[in-house]
Amino acid sequence: MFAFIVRRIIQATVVMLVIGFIGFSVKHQLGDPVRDLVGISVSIEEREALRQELGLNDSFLVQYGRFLKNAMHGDLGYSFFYKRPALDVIFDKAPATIELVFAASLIILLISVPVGLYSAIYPKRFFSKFAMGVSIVGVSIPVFLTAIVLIYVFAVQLHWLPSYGRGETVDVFGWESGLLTIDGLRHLVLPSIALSSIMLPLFIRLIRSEMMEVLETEYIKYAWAKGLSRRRIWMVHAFKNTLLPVITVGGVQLGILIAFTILTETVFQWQGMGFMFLEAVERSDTALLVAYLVVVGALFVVVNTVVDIIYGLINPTVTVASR
Amino acid sequence: MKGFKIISLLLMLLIASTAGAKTLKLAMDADPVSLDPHVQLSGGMLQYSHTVFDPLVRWTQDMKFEPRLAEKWERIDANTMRFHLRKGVKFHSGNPFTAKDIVWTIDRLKKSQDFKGLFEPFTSAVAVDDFTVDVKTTKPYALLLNMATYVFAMDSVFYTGTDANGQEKDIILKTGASFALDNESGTGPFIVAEREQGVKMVYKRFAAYWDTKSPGNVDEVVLTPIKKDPTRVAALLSGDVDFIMPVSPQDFKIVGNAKGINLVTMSGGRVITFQLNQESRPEFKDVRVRQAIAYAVNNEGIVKKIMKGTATTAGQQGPKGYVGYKESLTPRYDIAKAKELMKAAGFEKGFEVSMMAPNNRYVSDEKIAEAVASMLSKIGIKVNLKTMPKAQYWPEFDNRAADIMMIGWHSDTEDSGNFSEFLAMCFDKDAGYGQYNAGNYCNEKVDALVLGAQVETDLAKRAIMLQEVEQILYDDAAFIPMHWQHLSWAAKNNVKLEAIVNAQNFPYFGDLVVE
Amino acid sequence: MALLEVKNLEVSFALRHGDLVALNDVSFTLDKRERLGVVGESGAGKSVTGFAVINLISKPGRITKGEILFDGKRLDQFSEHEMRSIRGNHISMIFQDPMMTLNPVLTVGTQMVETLRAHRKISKAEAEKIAIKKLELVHIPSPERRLSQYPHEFSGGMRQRIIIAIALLTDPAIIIADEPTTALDVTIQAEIMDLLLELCDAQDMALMLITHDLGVVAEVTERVMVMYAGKVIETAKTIDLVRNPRHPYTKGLINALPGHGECDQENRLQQIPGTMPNLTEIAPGCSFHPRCDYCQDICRSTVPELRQIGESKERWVSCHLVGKGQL
Amino acid sequence: MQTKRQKFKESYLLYSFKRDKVAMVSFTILTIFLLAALFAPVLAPYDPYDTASIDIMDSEIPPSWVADGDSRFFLGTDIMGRDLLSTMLYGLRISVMIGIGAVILQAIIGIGVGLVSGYMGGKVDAILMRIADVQLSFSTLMVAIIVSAIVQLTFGVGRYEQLAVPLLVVIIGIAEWPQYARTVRASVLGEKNKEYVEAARVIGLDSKRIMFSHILPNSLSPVLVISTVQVANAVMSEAALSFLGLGMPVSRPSIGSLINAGFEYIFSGAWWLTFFPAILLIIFILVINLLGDWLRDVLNPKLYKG
Repeated sequence: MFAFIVRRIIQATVVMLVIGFIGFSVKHQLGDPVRDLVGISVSIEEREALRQELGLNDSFLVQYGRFLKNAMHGDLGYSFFYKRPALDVIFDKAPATIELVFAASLIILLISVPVGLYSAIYPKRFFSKFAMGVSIVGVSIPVFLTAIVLIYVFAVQLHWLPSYGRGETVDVFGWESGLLTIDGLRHLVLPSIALSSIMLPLFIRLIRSEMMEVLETEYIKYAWAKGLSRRRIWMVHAFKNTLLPVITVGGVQLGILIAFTILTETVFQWQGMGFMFLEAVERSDTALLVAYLVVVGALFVVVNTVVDIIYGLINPTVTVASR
Repeated sequence: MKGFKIISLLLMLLIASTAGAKTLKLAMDADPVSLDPHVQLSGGMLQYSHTVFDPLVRWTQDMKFEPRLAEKWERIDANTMRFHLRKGVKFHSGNPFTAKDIVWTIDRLKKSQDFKGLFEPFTSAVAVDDFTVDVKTTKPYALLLNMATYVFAMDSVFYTGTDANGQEKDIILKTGASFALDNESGTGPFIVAEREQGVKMVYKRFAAYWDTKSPGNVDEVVLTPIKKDPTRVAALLSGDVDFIMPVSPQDFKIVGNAKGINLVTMSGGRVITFQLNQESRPEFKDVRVRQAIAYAVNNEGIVKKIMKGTATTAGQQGPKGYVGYKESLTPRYDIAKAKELMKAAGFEKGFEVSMMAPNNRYVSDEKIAEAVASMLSKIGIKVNLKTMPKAQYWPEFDNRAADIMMIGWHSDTEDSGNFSEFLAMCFDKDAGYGQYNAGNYCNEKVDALVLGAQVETDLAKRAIMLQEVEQILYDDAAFIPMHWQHLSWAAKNNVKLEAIVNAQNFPYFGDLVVE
Repeated sequence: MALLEVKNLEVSFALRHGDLVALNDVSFTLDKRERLGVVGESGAGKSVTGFAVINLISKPGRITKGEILFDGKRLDQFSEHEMRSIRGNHISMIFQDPMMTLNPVLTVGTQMVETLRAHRKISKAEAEKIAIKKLELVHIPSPERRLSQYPHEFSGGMRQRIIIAIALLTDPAIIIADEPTTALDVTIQAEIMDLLLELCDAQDMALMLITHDLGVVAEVTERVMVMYAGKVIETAKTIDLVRNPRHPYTKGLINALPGHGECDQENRLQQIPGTMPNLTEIAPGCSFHPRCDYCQDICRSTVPELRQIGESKERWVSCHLVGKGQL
Repeated sequence: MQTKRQKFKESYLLYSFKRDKVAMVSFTILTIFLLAALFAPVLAPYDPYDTASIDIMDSEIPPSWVADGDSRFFLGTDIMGRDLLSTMLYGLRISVMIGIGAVILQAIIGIGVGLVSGYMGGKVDAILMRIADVQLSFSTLMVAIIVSAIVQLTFGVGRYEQLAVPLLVVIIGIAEWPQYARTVRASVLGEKNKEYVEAARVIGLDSKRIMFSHILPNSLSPVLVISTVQVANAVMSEAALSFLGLGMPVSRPSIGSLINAGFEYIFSGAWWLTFFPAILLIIFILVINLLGDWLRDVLNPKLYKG
């Protein structure tokens, strides 16, 4: 276990270093942030002075050295736009993204598991065929289109749900949460549905096909021969085995979900990391870009490690340390 | 959900009618970048300044000066203007407002990177007594009152000393944390109650506001930045917000037709132009080629189709109402004439040029550029167009990276001279003239006239000089003017926005009435 | 009355092109404590017969004709719920491959306890006690500790012992063992088979041993039933069948055994030429006729009946030629 | 034996194809789309890249059957006055080019890495597969977004525009190779242990050659199944990038950038600007997915999960 964690940390560090370097090596070419800071009629000399002050005129190596040194102390640079340390900005935005991903994952789980299992157990029934048909159409609709349609129908035409933003949030120990107010939850509905729409069909199909495969196995037949109840066979014997590949794939999909927050947050103006990332691209707020990459990289490594540990817990034939 | 919505709406109405507390939910394309009014000279920051601070004087809808913190003013000599200040005004901090604060504010303006250029003609401000200030300039300065609209009184006591980090409280930092970044004390109608940058800003009515005659009855303004045009419109249509600005042209129809929503537009002062670089493209040195391009561009079509009528076609720099405006200088779309001129210049077969334009700076900037490119191809000029976000565009613009560059300009002084100083005068790095003249157009006569107008205090003479400048630029086809963007706002019908908007796009939220 | 009586059983698989008959008119009985061998090549329908008894035929198969009587009750008419109280309780099954039979993600204890608690109203602790006792019966060392282990922590032989222990949990009347040793290492095959027989005797259980290995059947069973292409072609006391096979196919099987048949001086293994037909392409008449050395016209046209031959009541053969002087 | 099996497989493929109406309809639609994309310059009534033929005064004309429609423009025009049908055909062409190009690139990288990894084994294998894991966990869209954002900022959008198609191919291609690598590696490992390879080695034949001549045909069906799904994914990724403004520029739009351009007009009443490209994109991806599903059912290859 210990060796496993050490290995993971080393891996994470390498990933971070690579990301840091990539991010950084293009940093001084990413447009000129100074122009966004000053009014248009400011003179060239004033701008030059500001560049000097920001250290934008130093050589690449000097800047990279400074970046690495600061990164050691948890300082990933200073956001030009927010006038605050980039990490602080990201940590302020993270709750919004995490809550969105959480809500979307919840929707995915709550729908895909029952639907997937049902259509695996009763593949010939109408509902199963219907679910499969809907899911393949679902896979084929880009998430931004889903989002647009949702806004148009539920916000603009029906006036049922708000169309943008997070609504009212509550500060819980420094975590800006939208889960605790009715307004916040109402704002969460459309974005989380939109975000889940890309993964939901995939998960239904995945759970269905895995479950069908498991139901064909000898040990399930044996379980029937032992006279166990259907519930026990489906929910314990089959489902637990179905979970294994679903968890592995789920870990990867969670990463994809985070990527798709960039799309969803943009359409819904959801004040999370993804939205911030695209704005940072437009503003050439390079410190924020690099910090975002590093944080998301770290997030992926953590998620994968957790997935591996959970996998190890559920699958007795795999010990965590050997992975 | 719907039931809940109705109940909450009823509740809101109930509260509103009994307690009289009125909240305005406002959505703009961006929120203020700082609480320090001197950190950036931009429309957004000036809008913020008018909400939280008060200027000496401000513009009315008909472009007149309205006394605010200055009750009266008089010219003492050619270089001095005396302002008599309002008495009994308090800052948000509770400190009383005096002449000292104006002197302090002007001093700070002269230190600000963004404002120091504008206040360069100002030598000093002197407090004569607690409520009288003399403002002195180096030379006779015609635009002194125009500049007074930028003097938003800051609380000199509040901003003096050092903060918790040992940093001077009055420091102006563009990229770092400063006291003024997160704290404000102005005399304006609203106090910043809450601010989360890029997410939300909450203004609360200042209880001790001096202007008790103002009809304004909004107690709280919640500003949410919504950058994407459709999302902002959706927010208004779905009832999530009460007031949006700006409204993009393509949404005029739906917003205008929407029940219970009021759309207001007004012609603004920002001109959109294309500059033809005579250095990188020798063909542009030929006045006939430049004229041909001016004739080839269908301003009317672009305004009608792309801007959906939300712009006024332009044949010169400053719009109507500016002193240099000359009625006769109108767009001259005539393809046949354009082709003739090209032939006369010996470019019947045309040539190839590059063009650059931003894609997120001006209203429909990318589409305008595409349309112009397509129009030029009709007279044989093949255009290779590149569009990019403004963060990348400005460095390219500085390098004059393409043969044709797009630039929009709004005069900070609300005066015609400002256009020419930045866009049309010969490039002079030291004097700071022609800084945005990517066409490298240079005409000594224009320079002389513009410089002369700076010191000419006889307004009638000055107007003639500036009109002559426009005439020369028109005849020379020094640049290709497109149109002046309209300003647009939309709100629910109970929000009386017509009364508070103006051509400067500084809605005076303090005076806003919500029924 | 026999403990288990199967009469004229027909099992079909519903396919797109129509029904595929997997079992055709299969009848047999199994008495208390009796050991019945079911022999045939793979695909002959022996496994289907085993599963049909507990009505557990994989989809889209189903029983289309016939009766299954257990203790006088018509199992084929039982509801799914009633059937569950038979499976694993009165009739237990042992599957072929112990590596595939146990659920990999559940502990051995869980898989034993759940079986008991599906059929008896007892606490988990009591169930564990019984489980430990049964594990001892199958010679698993330190069974308490083993209960909390997962299948992959056991060797193949050990797993099959556990499966036997699971089969014994509810003291069933019948054990249906479908090739219980085929997947095991040759060295432990005999060991497991001996254990199974010993326990059947000790616990008064009947055994239905399904296998392709006539050798094993010859050694351990009392009666044998030979199947070919979904039909019973010969049934007899084991000793009679081995000494005197009547059906040409059975003859071939016996001859294929080492140390048997006409050519035993040369000790040569005799093979039956050809392969068993796919169920979709069964020839008309006797399904064995394409491979039969004695094939005659009648074999090609008429399906032979299973009829009693000779003096023994238990000797039945399905061949036109047997007892007519030709064979 | 090999050819016989191959023949059987082929006939089975054909047989089940003929029986599956969904597969047939999907295949027909896909063929039509691909042909339309291939012959866009011939089929399109106008050339949307020819700026001289575009008139701003023709902009936002609704489809011809709607009131105010113009019979010259069947599906109406976009905001620049381009014929929407022609622009969509060219857009489809670009989307297809990027989709197929990216998948070819993925397949080349993935198959190469998979072969090397499986054959060399040991450290090389471990490192390559670790890289694949890390990259997979990073999610392909994320990699694509980051890379294209960086590339765009580095090159400047101006230069980016000219390189957009090859760059998008490279970006999306690089992001998705691990799928192939894992599948091919599994095939190699499976084949490596087979007796004939051992035998060949023992009698001194070139075992490598024998092996690879078996491996490639064996990995054919999984690669085919992956490829169909990947084309759909690549087209989707390109659409997503374009929607974020990181894909194809509006002057040479793909289907995705057409939708993005139309999104601004979603409330303007010009519904056709978003509707037709969106429907085209959805149908295109749907038929590929349906075919992929059918192929997967029929070929039933061992796919690497994850």
